[in-house]
Amino acid sequence: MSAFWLLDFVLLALLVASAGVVVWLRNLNGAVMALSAVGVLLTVLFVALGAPDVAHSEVVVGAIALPVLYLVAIGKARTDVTDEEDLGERGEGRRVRR
Amino acid sequence: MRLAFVVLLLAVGLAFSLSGAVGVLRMPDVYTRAQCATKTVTLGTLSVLVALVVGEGPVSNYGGRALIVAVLILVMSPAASHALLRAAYRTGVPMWRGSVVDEPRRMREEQESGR
Amino acid sequence: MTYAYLVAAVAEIAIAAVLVVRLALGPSISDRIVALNVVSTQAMLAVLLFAAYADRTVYLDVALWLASFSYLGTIVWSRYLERGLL
Amino acid sequence: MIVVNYLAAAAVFCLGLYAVLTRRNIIKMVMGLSLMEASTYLFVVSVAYRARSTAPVLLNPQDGKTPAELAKGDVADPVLQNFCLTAIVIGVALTAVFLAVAVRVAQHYRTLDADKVRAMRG
Repeated sequence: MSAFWLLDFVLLALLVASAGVVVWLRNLNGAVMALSAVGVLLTVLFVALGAPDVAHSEVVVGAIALPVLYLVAIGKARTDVTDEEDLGERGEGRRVRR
Repeated sequence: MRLAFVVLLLAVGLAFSLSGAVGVLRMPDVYTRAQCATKTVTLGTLSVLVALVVGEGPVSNYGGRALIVAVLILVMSPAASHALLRAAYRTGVPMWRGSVVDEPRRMREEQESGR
Repeated sequence: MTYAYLVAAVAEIAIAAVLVVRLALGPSISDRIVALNVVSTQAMLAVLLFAAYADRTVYLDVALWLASFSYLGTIVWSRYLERGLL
Repeated sequence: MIVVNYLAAAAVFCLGLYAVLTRRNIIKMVMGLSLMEASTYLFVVSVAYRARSTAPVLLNPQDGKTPAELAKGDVADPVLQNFCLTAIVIGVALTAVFLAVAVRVAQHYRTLDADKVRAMRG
């Protein structure tokens, strides 16, 4: 087992852990951050597996575009959903009025 | 000889990155965490990039790209950290109990008491 | 020398494992953004070191994109925290 | 050794399926779908990889190198990587459509809970 497979295995373990964090977190904003971490780790994995073009599109889509889409959707849903329990934001530091 | 320099710089960079990661894990509030993340990880990153420049030569593809990334990190990292922490302060993320200096709050209170 | 690069890449990714813990249990979203930023930086270093190990210049662009987009993403998310994205 | 990649892809797929089946928040369900997409990309790129292969980009080698030296014996399968590229682009459009549907549900029913939406539907 060479060091390349060690890199592969560490990346896979982190990928599965980040996916577990996405499922486990109740806070929607935190889950979006974990999804972005999944995109970043998948990018390194694609480079290690010899697919730099796929890694290009994955870093743009998985690490930036997809979280921004989710954040826009959460922000638009927040204006309509009054129940904060629903968005999983009970323990968050909410916006300070000033 | 060059190999020894490269390995030494890689080891220094890894040590700084590890200390920054442990600081992010163990510090008590978001401001000290971001301080660890900015200073320590920037130093670790720069050490590894200098190792690439030493190992591959500054005019090769790898060394040149490492220099571009180094300039990018030196410019962008403080700006991003500052924007993030200003947003965190304005959204009311609490400070650690033991922290002693809160300049914006002190200035605001002085303004209100003087009026 | 190239093997040292590969070992360093493995170590950078192993350091990122510490940050995923902070990403999982950070109390506020700012902690998670800080951890995610450092994870992106470590991933960028790993890509750069892997490109030097594999001796392919094609991989280098990915590292550049990853670095620039991680900091851009941090600025975008701080703007989202402060004023809302729309 | 590449079998571990397949197992990890299966694990991420099962996590996404679990999120879709058990979570009540609609946006969390869409996140589960994104995880399933990510596992599909990982699986396809792992199928394209062969032992000790490199990227199938051999045009414009740097000075003093031939394309055969760049390949070092073997390259990964470019056809499956192109499939994966197309799947990523389609996947982000699919996620955008799902999120638009979720925002419409939130505007219409004033909640994001799938069970409450079903109850209000009657």
